[in-house]
Amino acid sequence: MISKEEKFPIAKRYNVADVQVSRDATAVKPVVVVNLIKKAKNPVLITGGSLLREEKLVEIAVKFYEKGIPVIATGGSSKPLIEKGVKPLFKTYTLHQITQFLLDEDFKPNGKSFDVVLFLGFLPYYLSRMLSALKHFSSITTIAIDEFYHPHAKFSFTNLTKDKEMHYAMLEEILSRI
Amino acid sequence: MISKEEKFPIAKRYNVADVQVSRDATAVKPVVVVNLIKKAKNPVLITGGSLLREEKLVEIAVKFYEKGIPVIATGGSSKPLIEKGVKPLFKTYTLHQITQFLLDEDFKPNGKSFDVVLFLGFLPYYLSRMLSALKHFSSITTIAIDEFYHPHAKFSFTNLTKDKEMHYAMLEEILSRI
Amino acid sequence: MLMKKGIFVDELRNVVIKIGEIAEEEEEWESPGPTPKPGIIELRKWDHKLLERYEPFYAPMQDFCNLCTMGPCDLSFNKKGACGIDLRTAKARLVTIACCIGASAHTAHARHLVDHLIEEFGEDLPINLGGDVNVEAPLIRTVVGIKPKTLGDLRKALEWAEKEIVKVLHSVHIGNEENFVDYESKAMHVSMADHVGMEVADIAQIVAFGFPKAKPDTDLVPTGFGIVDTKKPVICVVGHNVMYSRPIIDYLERSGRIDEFEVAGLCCTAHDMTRYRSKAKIFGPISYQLRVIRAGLPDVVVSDEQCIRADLVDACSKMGIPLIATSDAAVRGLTDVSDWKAEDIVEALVSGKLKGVFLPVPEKVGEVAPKVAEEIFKRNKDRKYKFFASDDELKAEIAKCTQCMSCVFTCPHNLRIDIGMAQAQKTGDLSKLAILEEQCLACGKCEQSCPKQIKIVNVIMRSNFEKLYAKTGKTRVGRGPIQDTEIRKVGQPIVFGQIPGVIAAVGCINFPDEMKSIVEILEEFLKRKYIVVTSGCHAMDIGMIKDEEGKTLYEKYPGNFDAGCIVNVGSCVSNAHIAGAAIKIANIFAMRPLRGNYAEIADYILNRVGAVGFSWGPYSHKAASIATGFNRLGVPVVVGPHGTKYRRAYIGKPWKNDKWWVYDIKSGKKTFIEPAPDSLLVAVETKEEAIVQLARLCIRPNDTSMGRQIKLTHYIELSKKYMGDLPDDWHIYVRSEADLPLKMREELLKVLEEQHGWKIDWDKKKIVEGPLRGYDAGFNPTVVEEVFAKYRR
Amino acid sequence: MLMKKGIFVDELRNVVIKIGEIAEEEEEWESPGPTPKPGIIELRKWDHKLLERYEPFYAPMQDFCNLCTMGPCDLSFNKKGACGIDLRTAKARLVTIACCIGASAHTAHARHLVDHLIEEFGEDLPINLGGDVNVEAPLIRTVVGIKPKTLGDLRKALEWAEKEIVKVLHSVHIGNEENFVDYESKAMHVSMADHVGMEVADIAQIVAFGFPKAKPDTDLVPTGFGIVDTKKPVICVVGHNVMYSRPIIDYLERSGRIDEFEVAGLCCTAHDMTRYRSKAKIFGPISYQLRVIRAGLPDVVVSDEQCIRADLVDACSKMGIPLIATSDAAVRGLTDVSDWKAEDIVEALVSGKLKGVFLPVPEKVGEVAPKVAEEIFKRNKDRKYKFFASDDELKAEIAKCTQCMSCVFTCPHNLRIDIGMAQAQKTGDLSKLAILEEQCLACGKCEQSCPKQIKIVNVIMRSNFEKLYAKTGKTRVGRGPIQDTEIRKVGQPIVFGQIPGVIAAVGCINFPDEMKSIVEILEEFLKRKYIVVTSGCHAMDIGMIKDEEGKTLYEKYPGNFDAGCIVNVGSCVSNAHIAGAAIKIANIFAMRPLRGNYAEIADYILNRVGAVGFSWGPYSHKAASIATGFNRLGVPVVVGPHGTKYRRAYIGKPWKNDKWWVYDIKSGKKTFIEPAPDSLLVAVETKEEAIVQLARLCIRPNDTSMGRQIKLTHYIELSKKYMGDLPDDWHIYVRSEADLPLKMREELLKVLEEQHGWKIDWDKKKIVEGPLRGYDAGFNPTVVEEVFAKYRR
Ligand code: SF4
Ligand code: SF4
Ligand code: SF4
Ligand code: SF4
Ligand code: SF4
Ligand code: SF4
Ligand code: SF4
Ligand code: SF4
Repeated sequence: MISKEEKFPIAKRYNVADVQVSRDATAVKPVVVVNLIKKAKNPVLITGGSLLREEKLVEIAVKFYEKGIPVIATGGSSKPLIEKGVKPLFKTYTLHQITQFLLDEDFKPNGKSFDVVLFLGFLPYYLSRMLSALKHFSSITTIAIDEFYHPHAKFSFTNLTKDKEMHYAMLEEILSRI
Repeated sequence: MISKEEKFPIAKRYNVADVQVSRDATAVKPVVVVNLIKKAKNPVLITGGSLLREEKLVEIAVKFYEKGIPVIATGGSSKPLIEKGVKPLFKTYTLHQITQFLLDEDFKPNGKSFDVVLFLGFLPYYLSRMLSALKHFSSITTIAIDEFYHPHAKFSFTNLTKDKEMHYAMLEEILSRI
Repeated sequence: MLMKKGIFVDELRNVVIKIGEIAEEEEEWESPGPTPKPGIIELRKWDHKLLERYEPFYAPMQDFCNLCTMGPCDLSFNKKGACGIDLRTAKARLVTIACCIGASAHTAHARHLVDHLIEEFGEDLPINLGGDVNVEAPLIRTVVGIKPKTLGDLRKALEWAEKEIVKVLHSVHIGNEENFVDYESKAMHVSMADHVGMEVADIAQIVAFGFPKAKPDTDLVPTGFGIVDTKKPVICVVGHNVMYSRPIIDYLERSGRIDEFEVAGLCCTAHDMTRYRSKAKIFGPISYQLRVIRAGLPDVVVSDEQCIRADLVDACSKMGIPLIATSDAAVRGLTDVSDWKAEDIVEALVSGKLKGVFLPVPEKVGEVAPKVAEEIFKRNKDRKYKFFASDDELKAEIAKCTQCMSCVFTCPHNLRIDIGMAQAQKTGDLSKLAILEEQCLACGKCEQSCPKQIKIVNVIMRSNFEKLYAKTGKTRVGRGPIQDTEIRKVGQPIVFGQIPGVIAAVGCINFPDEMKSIVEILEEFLKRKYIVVTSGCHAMDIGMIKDEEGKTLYEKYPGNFDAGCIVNVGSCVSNAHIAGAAIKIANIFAMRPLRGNYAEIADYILNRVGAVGFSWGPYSHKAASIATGFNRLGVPVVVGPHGTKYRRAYIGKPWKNDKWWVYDIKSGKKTFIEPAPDSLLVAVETKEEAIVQLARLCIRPNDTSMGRQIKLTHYIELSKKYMGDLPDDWHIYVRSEADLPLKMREELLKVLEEQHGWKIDWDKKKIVEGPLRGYDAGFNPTVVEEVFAKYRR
Repeated sequence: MLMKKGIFVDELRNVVIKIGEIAEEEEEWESPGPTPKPGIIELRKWDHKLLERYEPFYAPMQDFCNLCTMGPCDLSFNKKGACGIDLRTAKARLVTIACCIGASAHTAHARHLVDHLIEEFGEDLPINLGGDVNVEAPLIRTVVGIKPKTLGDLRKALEWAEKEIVKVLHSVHIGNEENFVDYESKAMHVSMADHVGMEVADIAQIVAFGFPKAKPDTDLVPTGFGIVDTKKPVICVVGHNVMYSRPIIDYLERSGRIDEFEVAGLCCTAHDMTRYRSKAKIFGPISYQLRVIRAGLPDVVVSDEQCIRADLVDACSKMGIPLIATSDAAVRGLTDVSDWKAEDIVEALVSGKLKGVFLPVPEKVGEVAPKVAEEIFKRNKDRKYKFFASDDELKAEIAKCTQCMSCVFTCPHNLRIDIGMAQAQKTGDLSKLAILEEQCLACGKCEQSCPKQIKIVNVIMRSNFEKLYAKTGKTRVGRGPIQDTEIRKVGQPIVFGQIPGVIAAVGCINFPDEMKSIVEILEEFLKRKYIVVTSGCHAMDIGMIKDEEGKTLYEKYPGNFDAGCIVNVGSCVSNAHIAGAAIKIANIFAMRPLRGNYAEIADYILNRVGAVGFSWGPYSHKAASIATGFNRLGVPVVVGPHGTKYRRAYIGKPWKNDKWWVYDIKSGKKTFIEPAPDSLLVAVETKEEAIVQLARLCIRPNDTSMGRQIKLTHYIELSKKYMGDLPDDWHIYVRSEADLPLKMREELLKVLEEQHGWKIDWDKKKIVEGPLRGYDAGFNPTVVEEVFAKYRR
């Protein structure tokens, strides 16, 4: 009811913890993701089990890999990826384990810590918990690029469940610019 | 990052209950409150303990009363109000009790149920719980016109803690139009 | 095969006795009532009766549930979750969990004590609470149905309580109860167990440690921030279980050095230390933890369990104060040094090799704590640190503030730190910050949220240092139970109403306003000759608030359980004696049998005993179970506004006439009555409201005319004073003109006639028509069918 | 004074025996270990050891805490709340609460059973689990330190468990523990008590009710939605405590009418009914409740406790099905009819005067339920309702959908109901809706959120009706414990590694994918000669998934505890036998003493017994405590993706070499080892991942070369099959060439050389350099100093 133009105080609840607290993900468009990846010192793409059911996601992940972004494959997603020539950094550990590792500053599988992590192809409720852990206990920039908006991420695609094609188009847009 | 103009899906989290659910209050300006009051069949103003410390609120409440809006005085706020000629519908019951009564459709102290309830002068955390009860368990339109934004209300002033004068001005604006 | 342990009767050695279940052959002290050792359902009927009148009210804190992994579930607008539960029932389940936690706290505390004390004193140590206390354990008698004679007997009560807690906790598991009223019944059940747990704990420590036994004129002990002689090493104990720190006193006494040290406590351990020896002192309640530690007052801190800050290790080590944790409930991640030699422990702590240790061996604590304190003291003489090393440091800290208000939106009281800082920045005037100290819980949340990392708590404390340091009063040492003789004296006036009420101010301290408000509220009742009872943190706060003449309530009013007196029963677990006093009125004055006779007793109390609990700033789970336990016993409780965050209240609707009835044993009829009391659990917002609610909730259906008259007098006077006029509902408590306050009779009759349409015979000054019911001296109310049947026979 | 009850030795009558504490004079079956009846701290050292390796991982569900009224507190980014607690510790506290609830569920269940059975059968009823079971109660022996011989003895174990649950619950009270590792230790402690509670419950019901006693070839009973003969009245029992519904069978047998009725169950009561009589049938797990009720299959529903929908009264009454609630844990707001005559209860239910009753009297339930079923059946013949009265009704319901997707965003699986509806609207094709049935939990949340109030569950079920109705398989009746003789046979191959592992698939069923996935996963291991064990809802799901030939796993693989066999132990409480089997390996095969010797046994299991728990869809608190209890015992657990919502996992970092070490008793040295197993609790996302994780977590440091070779073979094969390549970490498990899978040896040696830089002697096909440690047949690992010292002596 209050439009942004008016200089009006924002509706800040009396207690931040009443109803909700903390940061919600910033909903972003592909171009923002592109910038984040470009600025990253050591980005990584983590893929999940949806790749076993959704071939397009495999294709996308392969392209990320081909653009030089290392891939950690979980949930069995390594299988289609390896078939397409990807050599994932890891294929044995679950996202649960990988997240535990990411929380540790000593985790440097390719020589340095990951500062930007992209997530593709996960059961949303499973990914959500991992994003929550990373939000609270690490300074990693997490980017969810699945079809569901992920509030616990630092950046997330908005909700795209109505339009799978839009989701794919957005992923392709990222790939075309990095 | 996404501006409203673009036709872009909204960021809807994969599960409404992850991080937060339910309705947040609509932050409103005085004119909206005016309309709500005007459309109400049986509005009521409930006043709280802050009236014992903040004389301006007493003045405001008196004016509401003078405009024909019945007043339920809680927390001892009846004392200054009565001194100024207000005859509150109730003065003995706490907001806790009044809220319990409001949840009951049989509660018709002036002959009919209250459909719009305004809250003025409460400890924010105390009022918040009552608004929560009314939100979940009644269909009453609750309007918080205190200086804190109240997420559990149906309508609430935005946060005005930085600027008491603005708060008072907004209250006066309502009064000037009803 | 089971054999007896202990003295062995020789001939028995070869007799094989197969003792299966050990049966208690109780001396027939009373014939057993209907519900000894009740399970969940035995008292369900009573609960449902209460809850039909006092309808549960829910104010959810969150709109969703995530108790199991099918969730999270959106329950807003009373939707159902994946398990089928609706919002109301989910909230009732949460309340039940809270009460289970509270009950467990007291019961585990009791278990620790009893097991330990039996080791130290033997299970045969008699339960002797002094000559004036024959009904030694009213709750255990009434609930469990036994009459404990020794420490060993207390174990039976504990076993019952433990079993019931586990049963109730079971019921919160997914897929059990589906009805909120039945969860409330379970919450009441486990809270009744909580009261038994408290009684066990306090009786055990009284008899084993020689605490005062129902003595009204116990010693007065120094209380407050500024009480310690800073020329001596200071040992600070914190928590609830005195068992671990008592040996400190013993050690110091044995070594003849008690006067060379200061032993002062925070929270209930402080109460119990002073009950053990009145040389101990009381720093204050939970909100004084950060105050005392950040000021660097202690030279060693000994923590046990409950209500201790969960950042204690950090807070102490930042001030260079070694920490000794003692209870297995709060090991704090520290190294277990049980097996170490005392010297080695002292060395590790004094050298700083260990910030703290876990030492669950009471005797060793007794030796280690003083030695550590002495060493630390030597190098810590200037510990009157005043929160900042200098005024300049304070100023620099204040200068950092940008008035972003993060702190305000996270503070439990939304204190306007920003304004205080701004004022100090602009003018150097600290007064706005100083005022905050009077309300600040020293919870530290503001600091967590401050982007400038300002030590806000220190700023606030320093700004009010002089007053804070001057907050030194006296607390009357907790006396434990109420004497049977006292009950004999006040029983009738309470039941008939001439003593207008018993106000029991107990529990925690997140008061919505300044600490002194509790004293203002209570003094109103003391002056009006109510009986005031207190315990726990409330009792400490009272002990540090002085009037203009420098006197606390304890110094102004006697410690008897009598009209116009203030009784400090002691620590949290001593609350059992307050419930016990209500029960003893039914037993000693009214001769109602106790044994396994809970519903009758609670019904008696609900209808006759004008006692009201009051907790101005409750926040713990224990406070939740204590209050709910009182509610099941028929005692209403008024809580401060933070109490709404328990999410549930029991609030009746006085305007629904058909809800308010009793069976009158005399007439044999179901009779509609005035709604007295009309709430069992209700939160008030202001102290003014607290006063008026307390007065009105003291009214009981059984009041005699004289009693009702006195109660109405106070209620009306207080309403006029604080609410500006007659109460809305005073007339519904009027049964005849004899109920009317003498001085106001005419005025009130007029109001009845004019505003309420009653018919008045003005010649006789009598009410002809109007009241819901007339007054009948033989009126004998009950809501329990079985009680009705029993006494109608 | 205490006197014995029961047979009275006359001479004793006048001997006053003051029996204070009754001491147990245990037959010296084993010399007592260090921790009989442990309190919270006795095993803390063991926990801290585990938790240092398997670091707790927290994934908060909410960023704030509102456990007390000082809150709500914003704990995001690990901030501290008003009590000083930080986010991690607050989450560990929540986990501890969950485990307390789980432990209470089993323990209260056991308490109900034991107290009731002692009344029925006497406390002297011997614990006899058949000739092949001499180690009758491995958990009770190991934890509590007693060897129970009778029902009465079980009470001692229960008393211990109840006491410890209350103590741990105490510790979650505000102001106790401040360190998350210490909360985890408490969660482990209470979960160990949970396992004891389960063991007590199952032993009690086996011996009292005559359930199968470790019998591998128990009967097969019909399982699934379509199992009942709709020509007979159907009695449906639901819950976990068979004590209340067993009398139904007794009554029907007594009256010779058992064959005229169908008695079928939902959840664990179903298991236990079939263990009582294999005439009973299994409808299915918790997710079948709404399926069965909405289809109108039952003529009466009898509920007891746990995992029952909290909208049961409503769900049943909407279908005209009377409800009999029996357990005090779930009274459901119903009228207590305990005192009513059976006829009156039947009348009230059949007439519809009461939708349901609360009847906690087992014998009466036995009589009432069949009578009600018979009457309801008469008028309810067309109850094969198929969720809608007609296809038109279904169509009309589907037509209402606007594709708003509210349902999708509230569904635990985010099932695309909108798409299924759209397809059906457009083309009449129900197939997309039908597919949802295979995954739908029938939780009903979608319906709560649907603005059009569509009966989504009914739509989904109806769309797949034929397949749903055809889901009829067979479950092998729960056999209870594992025989000592079986253990003797498999002990060595398990410990040496030739049996590659024991996969225990237990718990609840919110599987992330179709129900049949559990069968796919397990068959992979059955074919590979792992031992598969199951219980609870998993065991039921297995019983309704058939292969192309119409056979379930139970029909294809034997029921022995042996390689390539599948053992259904029974209901949830039967899980104790799985932990018990691991313990018995240490005891029977390795002769490790059990009595009060927990840490040694757990250490043995961790290092030697390649058992892994698996719960594909855990969601209850019981699942949390069961898993955590297994973890403390050294057994890793793999959970499905919903398991992340427990918020906490135990995940080691295999790349931190210094974390992975043991003491080798043989060499007397601290030795670095391969990280096996590297997680204690980890959630997987897909069934492919589940399979690979289960295989890898079976590896143990103590494997012989042969054993390691076999385990690696499966691990590598499965990784290639499901992950597309060799595992990332296979090489760290290689100690010498003898560990390498025979068929792949050359290939793998090459990889070791090329990718990992190991030195290979290609002539001898030997590894010269590379492994972390070599293989030593006498290797004898432990991480417990005391165990090391004991066996080094
Ligand atoms: S307990 Fe019920 S409401 Fe809560 S998360 Fe689980 S399914 Fe949802
Ligand atoms: S420490 Fe005081 S000012 Fe800061 S948040 Fe707590 S109560 Fe408010
Ligand atoms: S949060 Fe810090 S900077 Fe902001 S207003 Fe408070 S004290 Fe000042
Ligand atoms: S009164 Fe409350 S804060 Fe004080 S010690 Fe007792 S439980 Fe803790
Ligand atoms: S328990 Fe601690 S963190 Fe939780 S609400 Fe209370 S004060 Fe805040
Ligand atoms: S919520 Fe209802 S209307 Fe909306 S998509 Fe789902 S089924 Fe259709
Ligand atoms: S009933 Fe089935 S479709 Fe509906 S929310 Fe539950 S799991 Fe999803
Ligand atoms: S396995 Fe889980 S859902 Fe099934 S009965 Fe046991 S606790 Fe309930």
